[in-house]
Amino acid sequence: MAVTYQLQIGEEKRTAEVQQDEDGRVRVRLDNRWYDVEVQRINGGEVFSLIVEGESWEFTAVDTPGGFEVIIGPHVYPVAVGGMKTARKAGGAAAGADGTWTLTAPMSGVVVDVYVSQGDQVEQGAVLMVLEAMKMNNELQAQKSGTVQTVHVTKGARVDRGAPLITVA
Amino acid sequence: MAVTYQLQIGEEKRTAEVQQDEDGRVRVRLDNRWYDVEVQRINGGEVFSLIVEGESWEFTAVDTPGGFEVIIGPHVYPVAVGGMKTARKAGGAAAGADGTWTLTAPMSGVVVDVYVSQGDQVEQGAVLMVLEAMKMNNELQAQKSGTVQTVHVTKGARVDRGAPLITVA
Amino acid sequence: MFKKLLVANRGEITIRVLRACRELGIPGVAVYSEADRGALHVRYADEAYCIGPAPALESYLNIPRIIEAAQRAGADAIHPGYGFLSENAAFAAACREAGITFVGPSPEAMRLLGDKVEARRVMRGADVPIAPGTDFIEDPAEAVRAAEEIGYPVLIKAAAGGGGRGIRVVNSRQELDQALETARQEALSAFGNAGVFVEKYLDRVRHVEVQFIADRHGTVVALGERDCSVQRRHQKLVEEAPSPAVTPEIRRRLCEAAARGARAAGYENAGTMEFLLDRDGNFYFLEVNTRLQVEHPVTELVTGVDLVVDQIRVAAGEPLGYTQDDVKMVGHAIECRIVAEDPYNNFLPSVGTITFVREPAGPGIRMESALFQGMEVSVYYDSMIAKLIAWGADRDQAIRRAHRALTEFKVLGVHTNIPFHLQLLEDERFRRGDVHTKFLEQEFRLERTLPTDGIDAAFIAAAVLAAERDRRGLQLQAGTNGTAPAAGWRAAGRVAQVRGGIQYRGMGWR
Amino acid sequence: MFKKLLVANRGEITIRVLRACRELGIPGVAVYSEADRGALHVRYADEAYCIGPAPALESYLNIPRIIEAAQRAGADAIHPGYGFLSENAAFAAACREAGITFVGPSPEAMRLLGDKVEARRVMRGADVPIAPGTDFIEDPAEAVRAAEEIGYPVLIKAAAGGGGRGIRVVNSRQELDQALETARQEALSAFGNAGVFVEKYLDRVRHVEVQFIADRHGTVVALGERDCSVQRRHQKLVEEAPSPAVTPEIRRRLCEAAARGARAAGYENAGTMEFLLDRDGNFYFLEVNTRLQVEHPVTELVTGVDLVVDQIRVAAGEPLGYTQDDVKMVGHAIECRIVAEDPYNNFLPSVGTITFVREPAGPGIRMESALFQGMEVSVYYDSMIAKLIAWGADRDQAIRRAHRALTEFKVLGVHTNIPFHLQLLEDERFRRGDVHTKFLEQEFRLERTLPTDGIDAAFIAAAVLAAERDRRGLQLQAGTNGTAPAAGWRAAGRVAQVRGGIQYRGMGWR
Repeated sequence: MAVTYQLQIGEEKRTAEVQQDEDGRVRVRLDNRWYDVEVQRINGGEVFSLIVEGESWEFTAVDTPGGFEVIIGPHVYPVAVGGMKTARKAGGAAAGADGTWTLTAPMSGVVVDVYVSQGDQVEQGAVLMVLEAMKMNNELQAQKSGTVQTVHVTKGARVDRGAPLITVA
Repeated sequence: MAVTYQLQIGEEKRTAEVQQDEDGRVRVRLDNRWYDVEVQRINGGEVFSLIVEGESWEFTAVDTPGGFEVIIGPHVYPVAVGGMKTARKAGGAAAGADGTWTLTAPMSGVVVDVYVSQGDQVEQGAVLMVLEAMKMNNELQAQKSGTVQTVHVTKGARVDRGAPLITVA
Repeated sequence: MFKKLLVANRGEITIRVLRACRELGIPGVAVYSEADRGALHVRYADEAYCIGPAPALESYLNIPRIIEAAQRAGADAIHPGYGFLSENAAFAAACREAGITFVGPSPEAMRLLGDKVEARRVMRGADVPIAPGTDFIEDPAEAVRAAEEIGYPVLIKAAAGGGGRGIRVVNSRQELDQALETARQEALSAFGNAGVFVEKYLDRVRHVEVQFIADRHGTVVALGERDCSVQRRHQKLVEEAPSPAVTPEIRRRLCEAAARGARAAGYENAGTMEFLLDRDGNFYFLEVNTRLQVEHPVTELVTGVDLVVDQIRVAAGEPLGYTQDDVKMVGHAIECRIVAEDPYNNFLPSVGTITFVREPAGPGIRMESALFQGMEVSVYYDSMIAKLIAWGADRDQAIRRAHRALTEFKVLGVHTNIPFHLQLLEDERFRRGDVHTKFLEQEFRLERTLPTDGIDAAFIAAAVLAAERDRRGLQLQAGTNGTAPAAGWRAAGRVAQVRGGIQYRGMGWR
Repeated sequence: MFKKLLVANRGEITIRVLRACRELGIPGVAVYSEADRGALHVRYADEAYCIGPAPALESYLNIPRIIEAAQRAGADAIHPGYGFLSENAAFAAACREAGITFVGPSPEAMRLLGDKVEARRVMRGADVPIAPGTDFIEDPAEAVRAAEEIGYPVLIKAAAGGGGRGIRVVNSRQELDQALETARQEALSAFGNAGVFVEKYLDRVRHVEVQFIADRHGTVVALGERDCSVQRRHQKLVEEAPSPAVTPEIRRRLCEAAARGARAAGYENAGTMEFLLDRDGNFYFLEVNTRLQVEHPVTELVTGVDLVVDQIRVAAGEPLGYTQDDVKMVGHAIECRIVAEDPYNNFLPSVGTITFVREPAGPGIRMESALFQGMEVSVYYDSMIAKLIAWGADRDQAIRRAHRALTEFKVLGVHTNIPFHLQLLEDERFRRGDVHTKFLEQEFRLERTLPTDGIDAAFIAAAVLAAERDRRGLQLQAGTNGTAPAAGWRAAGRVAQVRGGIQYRGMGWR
C-alpha cells in the first residue's frame, strides 16, 4: 500500500510517497530518491524517533492548518501537506481565506500605541502597534505587506489573547 | 455530602470522613480531628499536591488490592481502605484467598538453586531459592511463615516474570 | 540559625532558596498566588500559604499578606529572592517591625543605595570611580552647564530609577530642555520622585558587576566580577564569570572598589555593585543591586561559594567564615536566561501550557528552573522560565558545554529564545569576547535559516505523519499560538559548517 | 581529530560520551539492540545502527556487528564505555585490525593487566606496594606454605578474575585444600583459565583507587584518588573524592605509585589503579581497570578535568596538555549509584516501565542518566539507571547536597535504592568517614520505618483518593510488581530528629 503527498517548506517542494510492507518496514520516496525509514513514537507521547538510513533524528510535531510543524532541535519546519485525506481544516484568525491577514493579540494586555490607520500601506515587518503585557512593551509586526483594512482597537484598550487587532488586505 | 472509610497502615488505624462543600472546599476527619485540605492533581498526571493546613505534601499513588499505595518522597505508605464502593478486587498471585502465599518470579530468569522442599517449615524472611537475572544471583525470601505446600520449579529452569515458584500454606 | 524561613517569591529562585534551606536543615515556607497553586515551588516547600489572586500587586507584592503568612507559619526569616519586593525598603522595614529577619541588607542601606544621587555621593566618598556627572539638577541651566562640561552625549537619569529604567540619552544642546522636562515627569510618574541628574554617556562599554557579601562582624568579601554585556533593552540575557575583558589587575581594583563601597554604605548580606567598563580598562560605578541577582550562579560556579546559604548564615548573625584571600576563581561559567518569547517574532512574550519539557544535564551543566509538564506560562509574571549555567575549565569549554546543553533543551507549548542563545554562542564576536552593552541591538541579527539536512528529515517526518493519520488516525497537539507558517524562513546549508569553533553537525536531539 | 566516533555501549555512559563528542564537534554514532530502539542514547546520537536482539551476547557483546556498524557509518574511532566490551582485549584488537582507533589502552596492556598474577609482577617491579602473596600456584603444598607464611585468613584469587569475581576467603588450613580445588574449577568455568594465586586477606580496609591518564608522548598524570568503600557484594554503591582517609602525604604516594605502575605497563589513555588502604595508611595494589569507570565524575568534579574529552584527545594522538603539577583537587564530590532494585526486599532487581521521572538539579548537582518516561527497565542489562553526583566546598556540603537532591528524585514504575542512599548519607559512621569495604554487609541495616507526620498525610491522601474514586471514578496506575503491603513496616517518629547533622524535617517533595 502506498500513498502520495505534496510537501512544501518555504520555497522547497517535494513529492513524497510512503510505502509500508507487511512486516512494518517503511520506505519513503522524496521526488526520485527512496529512503529506508524507521519511526517510533516514544511512549505514545510528544516525541518521535526517526532513523533514516542510519541518521538519527528526534522530532516532535504539531498540527497546523494544512499540514504539520515538525520541530527538530531548535528548528521549526512548517510543512504544508497536500493530498492528506484527513487534514485539519484550514482557517483560523491569522490567515483569512480571502487573502487578508489579521494581527491577533498574542497575549492579554493593554494597547499602548497604534501606529497605523485604515488605508495605510504597510510593509511586512513594519511595527503596527505596541501591546503591553508581562511588564513589557511588545512591538507587533505585520506578517504581510498590504493595506490596512481595519483597526479593531484603540490606544488604552485591554485586549484578551486572540482578539483581532489589525487586518491587512 | 460525606463519606467514611476505615484506613490502616501497618498497625496504625484511622476512621476517615471526607466532606466537600459546594465551593469545593474539602475537609477530612481522622478519628476526632478535622483538617482543612486542598488537593490538586498536577496536569492530570501521576503527581498530586496536598496542602493540609499549611503543610505542603507532594504524593503519587497507585492502586493495590484493597486500597492504595501512597508514595511520599522516598516512602511508600501501603494504605488499606475499608468502605470504598469501588475498590479494586483483592486477589492476585501473591496472596491467595485461602491464606496461602505464593512466591512469584519478580523478573524473568534462571533458577540457580532451590533451598526448600514440600513439607518444609519456613520462617518469614528465610531464603527459599536463588534466581539469576540481570547478571546477578537474587535470593528470594518467604514473606510468610508456614509450610511449603508446593515447589513449582526445579533448579536450572527458565522462568518468566510472574511465574509461580513456591507456595507456602 | 533560623527555625523556619519563608521565601517571598515564586519560580526558580524560590526553589533555589528552598534547596538551600533543605541543605541547612531549615524548614522552608512558600507563598503562592491563586494562579500558582500547582507550581513547583509550592510542592517543594514544607509549608505553603496562599497570599492572593494572580496579579502580583495583590499577591507577591502584597506586604501585609506575606507578613501574615510568615506569622501563621511561625517563620523567623524571610528571603525575598529577586524582583518583586526584594529591593523594597518598606518590606524590609515591615519584616523588622514584625520581628522577622529580612535576608538582605537593612532598610537604611537599601534606601541609601536606592537613591542614585545619594549612592553616587557615598561611592565618591569611598573613592569608587563614578562617571562624570552631577548631583540633583534643580535648575535647567545647571544641566546645560554640566552637559557642556562633560561633553555630549549625556544621560539624564532618574535618581530613583534602576536596572536601566528612567534613563534618557541626550545627544545635543537642542534636545536637552525637552529631555529634562520629560525625564522629570516620567520619573515622577514612574517612581514618585522627580529627582534627576546628568551623567556622561559612555559608548561601547561593557557591563561588569562585582558580587560581594558582608557579615555583621565587619568582614566584606568581593567574589570577583560577572560580565553581563549581552543585553537587549537593558535586559540581561547572558552573563559570565570572569569577564573576558578583565585582567587580574582590573579585577583587583574592581573588587577593592566594591568592598570599599559596601563598607561605606554600611552594607550587610549579599549585594552587587554594577560598573561600566570602557576599552581602556577604566570603570565607573553604575548602581548597587541590594539583593541576590538572577545571575548569581556563575559566581558560585567559579568561586565554589554557595551565596544563598551564606546569605542565610550571615542574616542569622554568623560570621562569613572566609576572607578575601580565600577567594579563588577557578575556570569559567556562563549563564543563558531561557525566556518564553518568540525570537522570530520580535521577541514577543509567549504564553501557554508547557506540554513537554526535557532539561539538559551532564558534565558542567547546572539547571535552575521550576519547569514541569503542565505548567502554565502566564501573562502575570516574568517570562524567564529557566537558567542554564555551564562551567568549563576555560571560556571556550564553558561555551561549548552551554551550546551542547542548549541543543538538549526541549520545551513544547511556548516559544523560547533557545535559538537565539545557540546563534549567540556560535557568533565569532561573542566567542572572541568582543561585545558591549549595545552589541545585540546594533551588531547582532538572528538568522532565520533552516539546516538543509533537517529539511529532508522534516519532509520524511511529515510524510510518515500524514500516512499514519490517513491510516490510523494519528492524533497530535494543535500548534501553539496559531503560528503562521513563517514566510521569512529559508533553507540554508548550515550543515557541517564550522563557525566560531562549533560544528553544526552533531547538533543532536536534532 | 576523529571524523566520527561510535560508542559501543548503551545507557547513561553512551550519552556521556556522545555529549563529549558534541562538545568536540565530532559526529557521534550509537548502536542499539532491538530492545533499545527508543532509548535515549539512540535519539541523542547523530547516527544509530541496530546490532542485534536484546540479549547482550547477541548485540552489545557482538564484536563483528559492532565493527560492521562502525564501518558502515564511517567511524574512525570507537569508545567502549564501561562494562560490555570495555576490557575485552580481543575487541580492542579487532578495532585495530579494522583500522579503527579504540579509545582506551592497547590490547597488549589490557592483556597484561587483565592477568592478575602478571599485573602483580609488573607492579612489584615498578615498586608499587602489593599485598603479600604468591604467583601462580601449581602445587597445593605451595599454597599451604604460602598461607602459613602470610598468616590466615588468606584469599585464593583467580588470575583472570576482576571486579571482585573469582575470590574465596580461606580462614584456616582445614579449608585450604577444598577451597583451592573449588577455586580452580570455578576459575576455569568462569574465565576459561584455571590459574589461581594466594594473597593476604586484609580486613576492615578501604577501597581507594587512583584515576590516571597517559598520552602517547610520555605524559602520565594521576588525578587523585576516589574512595569506593561503600560496597555490597563487591558492587560499589557510593564513591567519593577525595577519600576521607587519605592525607596529602598518602595521596602523593598513591599518585606516584599509580603513575609508576602505568608507565611500567606501557599504558596509554585513562585507567584506574585500585588499592586497599589499611588503617595505618599502608596501601596494596589490587588491580588496574583498563577503562573509564562508572565513578569517573567525582574525579571530574574535584579536578575540573573532562576525562572523556581527554580520552578522545589522547586516543587521537594529541598531547594531554597538562602535567601532574597542574592537578589541584578543589572541594569534595560524592556519587550515588541509583539502581532499580527493591531495598526492602533483599535488593532484588526491579524491572518495569518508568511511568514518571523527575531528576534532581540545582547547586552542586550533576546528573548522569538515560531516563525518560516510558523507558523499559528490562532484565537484559545492568540495573543501574542513573548516577547522582554532588559537589560541595567540603565533604559535609557534598553530603548535604547529595541528600537534598535524593529527596527531589522521583522515579515511578520501578523500585530504586534511593531510600538506602538517604539513610546512608544520614548515617553517623558514614558522615564521620568511618567505613570499610564490609561496612554495608556487617554494620549497616536499612530501616523499615515510616515518618509519623507522613502517616497522617498518607491517611488524608488515601481518604481523598477513595472519595474521588467513589464520586468521580478517579483512575490510577496499578501497583508495580504486585507489591505486597509490607508487613515489616512500622511507624517511627523520624520527624524533626537531627541525626548525623541532617534534619529529617524538610525532606521535601515529601
